[in-house]
Amino acid sequence: MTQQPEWEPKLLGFLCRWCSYAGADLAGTSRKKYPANIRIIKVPCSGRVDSLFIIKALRLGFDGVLVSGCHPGDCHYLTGNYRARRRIAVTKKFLEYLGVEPERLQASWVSASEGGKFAEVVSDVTDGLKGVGPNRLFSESKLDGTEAKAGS
Amino acid sequence: MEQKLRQEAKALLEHKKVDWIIGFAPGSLKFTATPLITNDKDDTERLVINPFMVNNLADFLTGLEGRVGIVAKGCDSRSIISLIQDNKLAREDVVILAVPCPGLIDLAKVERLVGKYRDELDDISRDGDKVTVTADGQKKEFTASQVLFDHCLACELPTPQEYDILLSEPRPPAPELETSGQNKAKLKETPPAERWRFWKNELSRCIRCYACRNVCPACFCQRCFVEETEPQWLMPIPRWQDNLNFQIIRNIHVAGRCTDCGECERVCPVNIPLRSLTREMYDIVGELFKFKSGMDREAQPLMVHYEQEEAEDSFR
Amino acid sequence: MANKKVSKKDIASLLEQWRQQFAVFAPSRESGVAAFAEWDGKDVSFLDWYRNTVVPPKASFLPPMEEMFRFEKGTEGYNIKPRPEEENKRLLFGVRPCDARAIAIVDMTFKDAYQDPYYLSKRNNTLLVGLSCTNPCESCFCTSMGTGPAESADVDLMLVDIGDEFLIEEVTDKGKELTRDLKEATEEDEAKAEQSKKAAYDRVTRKLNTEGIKDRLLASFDDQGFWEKTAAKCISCGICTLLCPTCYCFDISDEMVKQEGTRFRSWDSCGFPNYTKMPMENPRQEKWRRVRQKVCHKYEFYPMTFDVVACTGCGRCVRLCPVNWDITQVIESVPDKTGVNK
Amino acid sequence: MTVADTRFFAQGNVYLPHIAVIEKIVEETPGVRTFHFNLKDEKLREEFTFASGQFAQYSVLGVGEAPFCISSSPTRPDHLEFAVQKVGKVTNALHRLGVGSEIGFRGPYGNSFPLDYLKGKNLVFVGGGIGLAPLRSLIWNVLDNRDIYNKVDIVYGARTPTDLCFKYDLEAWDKDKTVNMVTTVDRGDDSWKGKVGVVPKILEEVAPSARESAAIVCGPPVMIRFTFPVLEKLGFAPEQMLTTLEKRMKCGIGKCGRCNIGNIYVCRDGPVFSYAQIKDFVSSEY
Repeated sequence: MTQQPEWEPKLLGFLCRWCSYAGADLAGTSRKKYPANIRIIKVPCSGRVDSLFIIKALRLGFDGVLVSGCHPGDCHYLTGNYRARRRIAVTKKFLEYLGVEPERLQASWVSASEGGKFAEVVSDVTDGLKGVGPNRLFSESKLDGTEAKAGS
Repeated sequence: MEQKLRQEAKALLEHKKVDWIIGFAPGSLKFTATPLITNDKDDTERLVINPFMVNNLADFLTGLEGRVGIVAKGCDSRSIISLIQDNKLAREDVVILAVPCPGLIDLAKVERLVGKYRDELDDISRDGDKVTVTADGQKKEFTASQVLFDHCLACELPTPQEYDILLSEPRPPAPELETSGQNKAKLKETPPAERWRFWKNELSRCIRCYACRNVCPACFCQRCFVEETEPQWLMPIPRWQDNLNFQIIRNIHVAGRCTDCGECERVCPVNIPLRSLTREMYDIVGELFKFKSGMDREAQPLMVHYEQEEAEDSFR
Repeated sequence: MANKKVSKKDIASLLEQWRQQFAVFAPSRESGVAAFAEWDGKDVSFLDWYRNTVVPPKASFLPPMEEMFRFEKGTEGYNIKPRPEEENKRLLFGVRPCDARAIAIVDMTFKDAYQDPYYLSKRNNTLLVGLSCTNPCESCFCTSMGTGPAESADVDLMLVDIGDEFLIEEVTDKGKELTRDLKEATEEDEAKAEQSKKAAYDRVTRKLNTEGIKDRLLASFDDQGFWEKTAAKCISCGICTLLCPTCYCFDISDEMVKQEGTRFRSWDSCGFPNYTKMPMENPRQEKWRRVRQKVCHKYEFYPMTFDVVACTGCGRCVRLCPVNWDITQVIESVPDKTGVNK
Repeated sequence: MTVADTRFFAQGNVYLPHIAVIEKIVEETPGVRTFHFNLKDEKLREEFTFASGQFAQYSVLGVGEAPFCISSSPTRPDHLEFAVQKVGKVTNALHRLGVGSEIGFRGPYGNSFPLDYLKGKNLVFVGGGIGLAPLRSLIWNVLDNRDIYNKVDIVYGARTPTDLCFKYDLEAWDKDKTVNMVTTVDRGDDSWKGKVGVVPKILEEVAPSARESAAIVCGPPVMIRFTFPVLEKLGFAPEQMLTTLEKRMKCGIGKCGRCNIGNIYVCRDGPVFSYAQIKDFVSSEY
């Protein structure tokens, strides 16, 4: 591991309350182990996650963002996850073009009964982030605490 | 073509078919044209068609009430269609005076090729694919693909599909995607960290004049997220982090609405290659969802519609 | 003030000599954008391609963004830490006469009544070395605004191009110290300088008659029709104000991260709708009011306050405007309702 | 054109705020609070003086800065007050503060009510909603030197009874024999026994005489616009009518350019103007 042992990636999870949030609960109640790096924000639907939230999260210093919603077809609001899919796909591709490591923005379908899958997704994403290292994208300002030398 | 335009425009105003006419009048500097927005029929005498009608006039549509007659090139007409699909405009409120566009000359390219500033040039004339630039009495010749705007080289719709009056013979599209996409292709070959540093460096020059947003017909929000104070997404200061985030979100917001008219890159006073961002988003949207903004009158706006199976690989 | 001279070949060594005492800034070009940057010690190619910068030299005194002060929230309350004063002396080489006059105009505001510490600390620490224009732009109209391509009133030194040498006019005492060990200019150099000034003066083709403009604007201030027509094609971006050398409006904003924060000052523009936005109302929401404010501030209000038109004809707003909104056409088209010039 | 008041600069920098501590918060209406505060620095607290009508820039450090009039009277220097309506970013932040919180404070800025012009005159105060805040500073100033002035009429109104600000002052002025206190609301409710009607209409009923008088009007711009004609009908000359104008402000000292009405800067040439001055402003954008 290239990073010092004590660095732990900070992951922000937007979980849709009908499926993924319930899945996370299930993972908890059924004692599934998953890394504690994730901080969870409950959203009514994965479609509620605006790309602005993702960029602001990266700007504030999160190392990665996970957006998780119901499987296509299960959405409580019928089309929310379809919209999320288009928006996340466009955002992911655009960020990769700009030079942001792909591991920083992940998305997944986790239904209310897939506690195991949720635990697996969180650990995969966390390992991905460990491989990529801390988020130095906006590092010159104190916003994420790392006051690198102002190079610009 | 100019004479026909002036008669049509004057008639539209006289018969009260439209309340406003938007077109181009001669610019006050060499090799320029300036937008003309008027409801006075005598002004239509100043309407002009010249190779420097670079503005995308669709941007003015959202600011006017009543019916509007608008001079539209291919990319402008696509913006009009996109605005109609976004319910910002009713088709019957717009009279489109279509101008088949031969592709416009990028004065910055001419300056680099000739080594002189644009106001030191005597004349720029074009005959089909041959462009002659005269400066200090000498004539220099260039091919169109050397001096046209990048976005004109990539133009897929020189003649508006949707129009009310066609002002001259339609022109078939002849896109030269490869030459027009050079900068972006070069950028995509560099490693990610270097690309990010490239944008960090470019956006350090930005002074947040918002010309790129205000000139864009796809940017029609009443209240832009950048001016939001509660919550304050971005600081109003021209720091590269906030400038870059502004461009990232602006491009995501205009995904599926941007018709690659290239105005944002042209107007940037500090020459930030913004089209390398907007064209990339245009291509992403084309690749992922086969969506070309403003080309298909019946299409649903990109982010409103969805297909059962698409973009599978972006979700685990 | 006896004039000195220096040959173009020796400019680099002259700049190097100044670099011992000052941080020397000279025109440089990056991605085709002319701007003042710290001189790299050798490149003097700007003597050939340089016409004027995109961002005016006002940015050295009123930067696009600067920190006013930092603060932190300790256990016993806030503690404000003002920014340390800038002591390093600076020298701006290549300031055009129109920008120098503009700096003098903006100085008036920042010195009037309350002294602005941020602007003045930088301004009083900086020497201006002017460079006369030999190749004015088509959009320049400085000769109509009481200045000219070689006007040396507002700089410390003015270099006038006389073939392969520069005649140096020492305008201020500080300027005099800079040229102590340079050769004296001869009569013949003086004649060449006059001739070169005359030639440059005639090359400014764009003219503007500003006679009685203050009264014309006063009389037609409420002519909404005229202002709506004038503002029709404006897209309310910030180019003509942020990049105008006589514009000085700024915004103040705070940022706080955990327990540490900063108050910033950054450029602002009366062209933006939010400039005067108040929670209950916005007196200048409509575009025509904002365009009227921009024109009237420079050609009517500033003259009413400081008795000088706040425009030096640098032409930036004319050549950089996305929709070719031309101030000279607008000023000429202001209706004459005063009945004075009939 | 006021001359720069440089007495209270922090380290010679006009933009640096002093720290002040909030000592008491009074909930006037659900949307309006009055903050009683004092400067933290002892010496400065003693030296600090201002005149009724002047304003100051208050900061919630990390959020922003906003201008509010100093609402307490200079004749009662034990603490300072300012009133805030919850409408935007800084005002929301202010409303989240509690007693003991620290705010930034710099000032005083702007001109003030011309006390010597008002000497010996009958005073008519016309206030609307939170517009009573600047008036209140002058009213207490006048009442603390009661003998210098003649009759005092106060006509104050708000949209509904719950929107009435500074109710405790209204009662005090009502009990004061030398003051004719008239309170009104645009729309009464069952518990309201007083007058109902918009301020300009009620002012017409009160009909104060214009002889040897001066009127001071503060409130929402629409109220000011409808009050001036009423006063003119009652015989008040434009110079006899004073008001304070409100504009978006950032610097407060005539530099940042946004608070202008024509060539006048409200922060430096105002905020107190006579109607005579306003009438010959170049612009009517106030």
